[in-house]
Amino acid sequence: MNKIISVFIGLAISFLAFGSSFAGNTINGAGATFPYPVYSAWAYEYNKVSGVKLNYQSIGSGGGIRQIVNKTVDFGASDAPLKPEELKKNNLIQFPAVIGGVVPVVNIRGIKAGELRLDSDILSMIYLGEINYWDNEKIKQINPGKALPHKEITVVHRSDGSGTTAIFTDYLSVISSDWKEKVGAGTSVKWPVGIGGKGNEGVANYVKRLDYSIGYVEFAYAKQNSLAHTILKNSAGQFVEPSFNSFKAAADSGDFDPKKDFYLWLNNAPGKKAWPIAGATFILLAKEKKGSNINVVKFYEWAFEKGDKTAEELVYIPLPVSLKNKVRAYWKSYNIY
Amino acid sequence: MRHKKNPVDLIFLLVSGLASLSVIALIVGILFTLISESSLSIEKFGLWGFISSTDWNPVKESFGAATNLFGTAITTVLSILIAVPVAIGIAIFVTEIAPNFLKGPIGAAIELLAAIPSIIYGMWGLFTLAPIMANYIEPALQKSIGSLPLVGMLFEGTPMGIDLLTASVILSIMIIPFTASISRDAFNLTPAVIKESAYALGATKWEVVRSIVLPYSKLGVFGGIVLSLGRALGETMAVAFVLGNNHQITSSLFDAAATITVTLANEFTEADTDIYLSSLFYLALLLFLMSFIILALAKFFILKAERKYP
Amino acid sequence: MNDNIKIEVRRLNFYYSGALHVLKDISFSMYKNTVTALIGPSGCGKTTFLRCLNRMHDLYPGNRYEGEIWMDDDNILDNDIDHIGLRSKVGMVFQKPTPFPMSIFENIAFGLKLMGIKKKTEIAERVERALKDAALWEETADILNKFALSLSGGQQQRLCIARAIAVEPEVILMDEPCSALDPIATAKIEDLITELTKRYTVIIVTHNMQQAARVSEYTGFFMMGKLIEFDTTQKIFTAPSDKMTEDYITGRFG
Amino acid sequence: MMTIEQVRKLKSLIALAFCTLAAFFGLFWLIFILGDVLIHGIGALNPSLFTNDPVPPGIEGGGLRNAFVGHLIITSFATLIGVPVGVLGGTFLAEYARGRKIARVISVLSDIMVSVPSIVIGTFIYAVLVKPVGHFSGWAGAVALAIIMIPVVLRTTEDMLSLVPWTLREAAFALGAPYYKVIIHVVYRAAAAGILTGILLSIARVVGETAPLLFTSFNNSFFSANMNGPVSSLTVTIFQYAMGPYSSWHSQAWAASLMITVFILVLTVLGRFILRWRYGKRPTI
Repeated sequence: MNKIISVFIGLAISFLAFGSSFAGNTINGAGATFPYPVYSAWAYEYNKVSGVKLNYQSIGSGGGIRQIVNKTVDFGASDAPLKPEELKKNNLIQFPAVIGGVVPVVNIRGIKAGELRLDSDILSMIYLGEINYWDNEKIKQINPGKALPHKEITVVHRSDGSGTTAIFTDYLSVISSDWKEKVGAGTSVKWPVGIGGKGNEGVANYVKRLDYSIGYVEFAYAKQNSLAHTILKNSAGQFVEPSFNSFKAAADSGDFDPKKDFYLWLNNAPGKKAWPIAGATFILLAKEKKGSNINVVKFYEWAFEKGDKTAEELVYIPLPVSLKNKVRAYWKSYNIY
Repeated sequence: MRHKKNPVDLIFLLVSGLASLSVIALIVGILFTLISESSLSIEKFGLWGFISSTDWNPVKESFGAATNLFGTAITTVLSILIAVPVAIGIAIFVTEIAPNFLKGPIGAAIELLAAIPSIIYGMWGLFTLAPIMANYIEPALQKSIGSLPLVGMLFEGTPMGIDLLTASVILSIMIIPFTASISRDAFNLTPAVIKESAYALGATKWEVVRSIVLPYSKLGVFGGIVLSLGRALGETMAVAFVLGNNHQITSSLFDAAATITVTLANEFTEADTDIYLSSLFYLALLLFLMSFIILALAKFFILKAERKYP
Repeated sequence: MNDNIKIEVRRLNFYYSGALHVLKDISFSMYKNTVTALIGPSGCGKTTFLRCLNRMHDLYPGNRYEGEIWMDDDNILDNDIDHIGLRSKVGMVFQKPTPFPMSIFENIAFGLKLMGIKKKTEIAERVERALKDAALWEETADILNKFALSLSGGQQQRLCIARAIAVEPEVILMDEPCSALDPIATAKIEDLITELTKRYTVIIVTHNMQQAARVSEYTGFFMMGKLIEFDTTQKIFTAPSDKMTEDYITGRFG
Repeated sequence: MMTIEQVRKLKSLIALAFCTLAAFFGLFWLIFILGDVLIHGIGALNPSLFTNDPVPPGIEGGGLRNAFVGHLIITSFATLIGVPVGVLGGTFLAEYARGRKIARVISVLSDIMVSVPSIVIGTFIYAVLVKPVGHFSGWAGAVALAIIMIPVVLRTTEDMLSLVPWTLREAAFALGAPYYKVIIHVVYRAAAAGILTGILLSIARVVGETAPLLFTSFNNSFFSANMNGPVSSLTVTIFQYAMGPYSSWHSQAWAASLMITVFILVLTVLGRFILRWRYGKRPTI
């Protein structure tokens, strides 16, 4: 019995040593699921060249904000920018990392990607529960000749605090006063109808599995999972396809201002080719975590330098060079670059 | 030969005493931590205000537990309604009907069901059960009893498999083995002599079960059911995949809903404001209190049963 | 104190928790290197008395002694007596064999290790001697590492005796040591008891009157918590001075 | 017309048939679920699952080495914390406090704790071990699991020690052993098989837990054995992967489920086997 006890103690000690000896080059980040495909791809490549492990957990933008405010991670990521005063209150700084587009996706038998047209009115009415069937007159009107089934629409939204939701609901609030009044915008809102999927992943998964459903995801999720994306009418009245170019057109319309900590929404951007639901995704750092901030900034500097191709492959828009330089200056002003 | 208390003995006594007191410390610690973490929400919404409000609105920072309590109550009750008859049937089969060479294996197999972790149930529910529910079972239910008045209300809407019904079915599969195992233990408390004397009077097997075994073990079985209720109440992963995470109170079992556990699992790391997080802790506190009370009741019945028929 | 007296009991009263008065005013002496048998009907207090002699009752809360039990120069009922030291001086063999869940060798070595004997050779030596003294050596010499529970009931009981004598106590208490054994095993143990008196003082509780007559020099008859009569075995069995003793021995009750 | 006796017999037959059906209904689910996990899981098993770390969706290959190792570490630490506390606590109840009111109370409270929702434990640990420290950590996960283990181990230990005949202790006392030696050398040995079963079953219980890890050990897409930071676990990874849209994730989730299920079933069967072999009775937990 004594032997057993001593083996037990020995095991405990060796485990303790084991447990603490592996600390080192890890950066822990959490937040938005919107940029998860590109962040994880970057992290994978960055690990190969630098040995640094960037552990990014896509728990939703709300979570990213929460966890960086609580300092439980090295950086938070959010698609919903925080206002300068909120940043100040929580002693945070913020910069954009990449730009992407949110795309409504549908799962209707017989409708392929890019075949269904929608406009802002219809979208908000579907999500308000005012349009319940796919063969609704309004949908038929802008989709002449399409065979739309008389099937009930299954609405899929996010269950978690989400920047994608923030972008999407901000868009709906901008274009529909009804929406603004009844639901509003935010990382999580009180949804009138539908089921909630966890993360962009969860929404994509539900739309994939449920017939006659509609959801909204970052475009990379639609592409990677071959979900049927829709065509949307933009502010110029044009129907546009979600694509690198239409996202870029939206991105180009934005003027990010470092003095406002880059606070900006890109929704309903002007321009004939611009995709109407787009946004930058942001990185949040806690001012007092200077050591880890430098590591995080190193990673994003590498991504700015070497990561554009990867981002484009996944249909994200890399920041324009001018904006990258603004971000670098912003870093410098906090002595972390 | 004069007296000397062995110091090691004293240390062993103290250390083991502390170890066993840790259980009490944990319960008190959990209670206090949850109360203090949810104090913000308690102050803002109060007890009744929180329980009765159906609002779960992070934008307006207005939170209420009613939708979560609704989801928890419906899934729990429904799963118990499905599980209990099956579980009791299993227990009767294993104790009274099965030939001896089958008793062991079947009993063991059903108990193995209880060992499968809940996340496997959840995942299986999403990938395998939900499509079956959506394509076969739910449309069939809708067709057969969906048009009846009142009852029909329960089966309105599109069958999509991600809803209260599917979640309850998975939950019931999860608690069947648990309930069956406790019921079997309760049945086994019936003295063989009493059963034999009933047989000697010419009673059939079913009559013995109904009028001897069941009445004899009803306290224990009831305790087992309440215990299963407590289990179902706190189950997270089995329902998280297939409930649809929608904060609503609905009359249809084909609608998505949210339970306290699912809300915690989905939103806990993501709540961005203090009041949001505090409200989630408040939910956790309610869940802890509810399950504690229910489990204590269950324990009470089981102890009473054991004392009655030792 | 008479040199031949090993244990002297003076006006012993014993109460189980809840003030259940089970031993009433017991006084008598037990002599060195003799076997004293305690007989009496079930529930008469003889086992309770035996367990006073190694303070076994102190394991349970609420039990209370009154009076004195002198063993050599110590009153073992003193509050500051060391139970553990006392028990290593007073060995005990129980009604049913109580082999520990370990090998035959370890069973006997257990007590030796408790005494602080660390040297392997010494332990081995003393284990062998104890087994020989308990007349078990021939049967177990080749299987010392076998699990003790694999022995037969009689062997297990002799193992327990070996375990008790391995630590070289001064007194050995036996609580109906043969009640769970068959006649052949019983005979072996009885022979052993006689052998043991050469070195130890043995006190044995038994239900079996023939056994008491066979093995003991002195006999005490207990009834209703009282010591009715104490004398040489011969006297008790041939000419008891008390009517109750006579009734009991002749089988008229009990 | 049937005689009363025939009616009674028929009734009995029908009722018993329903019970039999119920039993096979239960068995059906077991076979269905296990079969499903087996079919999907075996199809997804490959060596890289154990040797590679995850790669981003879209890139070929990749495995769950980080999650396997992380899970092993978290569970081991949970066992190292939970088992000693549980065994000692059970010892106190069965030995020092035997028959006392405090033993009764703690025993009942432990029974309740066994079934307290594990997600509540997760929120509790987040409040006391994650938020104040400032980061998610493997330690927090291990402690959360340990808290779930303690009452299970404690109750089995108590039950198993109570089965050890009291005379065995007296025999050891009679040799002059102090109580702690009696417990360690005699009582523990006598109850070893039972305690071991309790430990096995408690490991089986926590190894499949997800909810308490969600907010404590969190998740890590890299290999990390640093218990001071987020550590990946199989169950949280299954949750993430199964909820995700990528089919490569789904198959890895099935494979991970298979491994966990097999592990737990082996532990459970082993535990029951030991108990049956040693005591000839079924466990009560």
